[in-house]
Amino acid sequence: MARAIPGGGLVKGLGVTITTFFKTVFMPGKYLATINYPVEKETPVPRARGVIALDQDACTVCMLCARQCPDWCIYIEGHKEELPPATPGGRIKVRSKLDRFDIDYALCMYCGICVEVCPFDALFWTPEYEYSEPKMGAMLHDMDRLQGWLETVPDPPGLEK
Amino acid sequence: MDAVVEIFGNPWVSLAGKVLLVALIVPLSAMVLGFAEMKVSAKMQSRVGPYFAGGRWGWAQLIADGVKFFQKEDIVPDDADQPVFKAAPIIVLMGTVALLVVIPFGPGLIFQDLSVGIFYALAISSISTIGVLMAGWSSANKYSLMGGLRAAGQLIAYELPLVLAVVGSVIMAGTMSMGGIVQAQIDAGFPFVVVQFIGFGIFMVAALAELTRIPFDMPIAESELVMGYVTEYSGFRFLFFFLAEYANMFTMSAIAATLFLGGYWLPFVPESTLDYAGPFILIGKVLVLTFGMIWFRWTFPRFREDQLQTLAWKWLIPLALANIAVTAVLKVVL
Amino acid sequence: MSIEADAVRHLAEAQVSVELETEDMTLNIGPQHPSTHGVLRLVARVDGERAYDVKPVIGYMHRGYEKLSEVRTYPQITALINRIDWVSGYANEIPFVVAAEKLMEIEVPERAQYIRLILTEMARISSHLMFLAAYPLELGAGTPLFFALRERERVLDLIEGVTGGRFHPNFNRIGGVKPAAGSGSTSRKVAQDLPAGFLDGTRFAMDKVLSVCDDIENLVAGNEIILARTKGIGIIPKEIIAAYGVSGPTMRASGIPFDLRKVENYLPYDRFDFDVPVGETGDSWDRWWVRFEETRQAAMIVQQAIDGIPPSGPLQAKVPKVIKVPKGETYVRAENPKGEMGYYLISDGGQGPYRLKIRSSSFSNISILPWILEGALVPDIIAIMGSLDFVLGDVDR
Amino acid sequence: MTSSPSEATAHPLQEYADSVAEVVGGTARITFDTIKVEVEPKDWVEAHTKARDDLDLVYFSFLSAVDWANEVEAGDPLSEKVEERFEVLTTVSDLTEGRRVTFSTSLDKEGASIDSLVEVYAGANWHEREAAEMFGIDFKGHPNLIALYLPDAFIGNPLRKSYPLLSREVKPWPGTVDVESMPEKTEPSTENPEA
Repeated sequence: MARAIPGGGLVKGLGVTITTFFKTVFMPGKYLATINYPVEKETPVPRARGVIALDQDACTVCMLCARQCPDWCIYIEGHKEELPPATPGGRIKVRSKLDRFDIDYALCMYCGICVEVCPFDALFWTPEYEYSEPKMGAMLHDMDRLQGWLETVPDPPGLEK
Repeated sequence: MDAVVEIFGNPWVSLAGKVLLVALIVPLSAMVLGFAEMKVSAKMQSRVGPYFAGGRWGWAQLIADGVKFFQKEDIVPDDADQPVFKAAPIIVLMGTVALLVVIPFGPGLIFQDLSVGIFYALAISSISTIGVLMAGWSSANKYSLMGGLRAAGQLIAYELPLVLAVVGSVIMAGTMSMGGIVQAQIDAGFPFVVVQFIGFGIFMVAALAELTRIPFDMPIAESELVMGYVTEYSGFRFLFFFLAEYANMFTMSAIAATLFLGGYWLPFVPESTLDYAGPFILIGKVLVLTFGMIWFRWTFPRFREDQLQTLAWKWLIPLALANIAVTAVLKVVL
Repeated sequence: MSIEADAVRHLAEAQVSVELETEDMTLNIGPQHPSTHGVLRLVARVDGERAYDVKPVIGYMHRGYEKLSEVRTYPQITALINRIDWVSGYANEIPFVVAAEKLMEIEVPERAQYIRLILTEMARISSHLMFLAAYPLELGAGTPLFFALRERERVLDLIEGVTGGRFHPNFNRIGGVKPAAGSGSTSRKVAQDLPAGFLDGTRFAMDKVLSVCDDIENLVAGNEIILARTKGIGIIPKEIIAAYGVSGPTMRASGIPFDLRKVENYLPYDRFDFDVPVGETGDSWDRWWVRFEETRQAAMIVQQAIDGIPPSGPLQAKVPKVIKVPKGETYVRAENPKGEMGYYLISDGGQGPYRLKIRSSSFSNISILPWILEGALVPDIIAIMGSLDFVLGDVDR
Repeated sequence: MTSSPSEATAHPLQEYADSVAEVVGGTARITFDTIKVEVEPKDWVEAHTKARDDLDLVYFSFLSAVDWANEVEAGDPLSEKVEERFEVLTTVSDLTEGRRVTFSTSLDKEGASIDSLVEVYAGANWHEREAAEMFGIDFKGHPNLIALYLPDAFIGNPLRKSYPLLSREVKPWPGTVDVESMPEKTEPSTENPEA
């Protein structure tokens, strides 16, 4: 960093900005770093932890997720019900039915522990992110809303060889 | 055409027209330059810049901003010195408006060609200093006070190089009338910057300091003083400061263009067309100069207050004095 | 030591002889101020533009992580602690999991170690780029901010692609890295190995980081105004550095060639070839330059690690499903982007620690503020504070 | 407290640990690659001065404390009874080879107080303020022992084990199994023991 000419550093700096200016003006495709957000959207990576989707049919109300949640933001209620036997005269099956499955996203810290501990593959991450609300209370997603996220669950990415 | 001339020949109509024009140029130039600043800085930083308001390119961004400012609550702090606080933005804007009066947009296209035009311009431009100091003092905010004091120190320090830088051109033209200086350049056949490049450089540096733009934006210095003397302003009073800043950019560039770059005249453009082409030529030059200012702003960091004073007193003023001496000697000799 | 400090302070005070009758003013900088990096508050007595008796007031972001970790299990704590220094979230997790692994006496598989190292260095790059972005902004230059953030975005995207989180990866597990998303046994169980295209994407991003370093060098390093603002401003002598426990790039800027990556073996840094940049005088400029140079070195480490990563292998050592850490205590520290980050972990054999002392770098780094800001000009306060590169989450914990 | 099994075959740090203990006058042991030197409270400042001057451990890493308590309000209790005390910990290190030593001393809970290290390591200032407000330990000779994090009106010492974590008290644990059993059968709901 020898100071050859006084002001040389300033001129160098001006060179950097003007080069970027022309690059961005004439080759926006290559050099533009931002996008027109509500018009264009970036696609998040498949693993992105955006929002949690719930598969109600897979859930067995085992409460593992609610217990492991560090923030205590999952609320689950359920009841037991009898299923008619699959074959006539067969055994009556008893299974747990979900009554309530709420995730309070105002509390959630997106750690992913619930998804990880679920032994029945009822919870999934999806990269959806546009669910901000003007009111804090509306951040509590009920089981139907969580079920709705299920169709946005992407296929897992391929792995590096 | 004759009818138009006749209507504008009426002194009252012409006065009303002039007032209207000045009142239009201030917000218009502020809007154009403010928008240019947003877009140019965005491109220098590989960003899109404003794009939403008005659909294409976000051209209505500044209009939307203006509307927003008017909708905002006009907050005056309880402890503020109320009349001074309220008057400050108006005084700052007033200086800007008054400056426009002496800028020649074409041969004869000048609101008032004073015989001491450039003297008047430099004197009026100091008025905004008072407004800034008033704003800083009356806000009852320590950051505003520091910003106001910095502004006062800086604007006074840079008044001198600004005046001295101009003297070279005035000596060459032999007149202080703005129109006369342009005419002198037309007669000489070259813009004065060819000889007065030192004066031009000093003028631009001092103008940046007068405008409190980076690298001399210590009075505002948002990372140090939050927003300096405008910290406590909101709504349309803030808008006045905003308008003044960008309109000042326009007038300062216009003065520089007039004094050093030949004003409304361009070599090889026939003089007969200057009546119509003049304003466009001047505005073109202004745009080039303001682009430079924007370019500087988005490349450089800011000085420290004491470094700025050093620059003014140890470098710019001696340099300007030397420039005057050389110009004067050459004028006599040649 | 503190007598010397006092002497220097009085010397600085003596240089300004107050001849005019002036009145001191108490200036309250923060907690909401554009360049206090969050919610730091400084109460200073200013005489004109010169500040004396600067008292930092912290605690506006105190979240009590040490208490919270006493009621949490080990997997829950990793999710918590990457919020300490959120600019380099991933790097915070490393010393903690290494401490737990030490108590459990687990050997981490090679590939997991490499992934940890790559992501840690990426976190370092993202943190340093944040500094390279923010520091010129505090001095008034807006453009380097966007240049640095542009490339940081690429790095964050890569981190997100692997871990799912840009800032809070929560990707480390005791015994390795996160092996799978979902512990379900059905077909939708997803391995969390590196996603396809990661290695190429990383190579590209590192080239970009190195090239933006050149841009920043042209834009900032030669700039006379920046040099005038930072050279000789905020000099920290070596003795002060050691006594206050200032660590990381701030320490190295003062001429102490001490890098925990070279002396502690928490990750296999000994396999890579990298330099530890060291400053000369310990002024703000040296702190800028050390971080700038470290960014380049980190990019080179990532490039070497990408080439040397074992092609396949397990991501996690064998650990029980419910993690219980045996009784014992240990201190593990690591070279985080901001300095020494350490955890003193005391376990009682349960699912969570009995006590977890979090030694964060910014806390010690800014405890030097009252000393260093004595007699500084208000613009220099900003220049010095910015050069210390702290994050309030890391200070308050 | 278990120690690393590698200790049986002379830990590589053992020699250094013994030399440290000899200089500062305490007992050294190695717990999982961490040298821990226990000193008497009265030797606290002297031990650190010696460590700084004679052993070149100039770099002050941290100071903190541990509340060894048999009854806890937050978190899991200890598996076996311990002597009720505060343990004050510091870690210091050199700046060449990365050797680090953790000093430890035990204080009675009643009126816990110890000499301040500020004169030895200036950086201990904030760490002692933190320990003072979090544990209620008095650091004698500290120049400015006021609250660092907590608001002025705060009552209590949050990191003591007797201090409850309110966020876990005001809200019921949502992990309680809340599955209604079949009406005709009486099936006790399985309460989680942790709750």
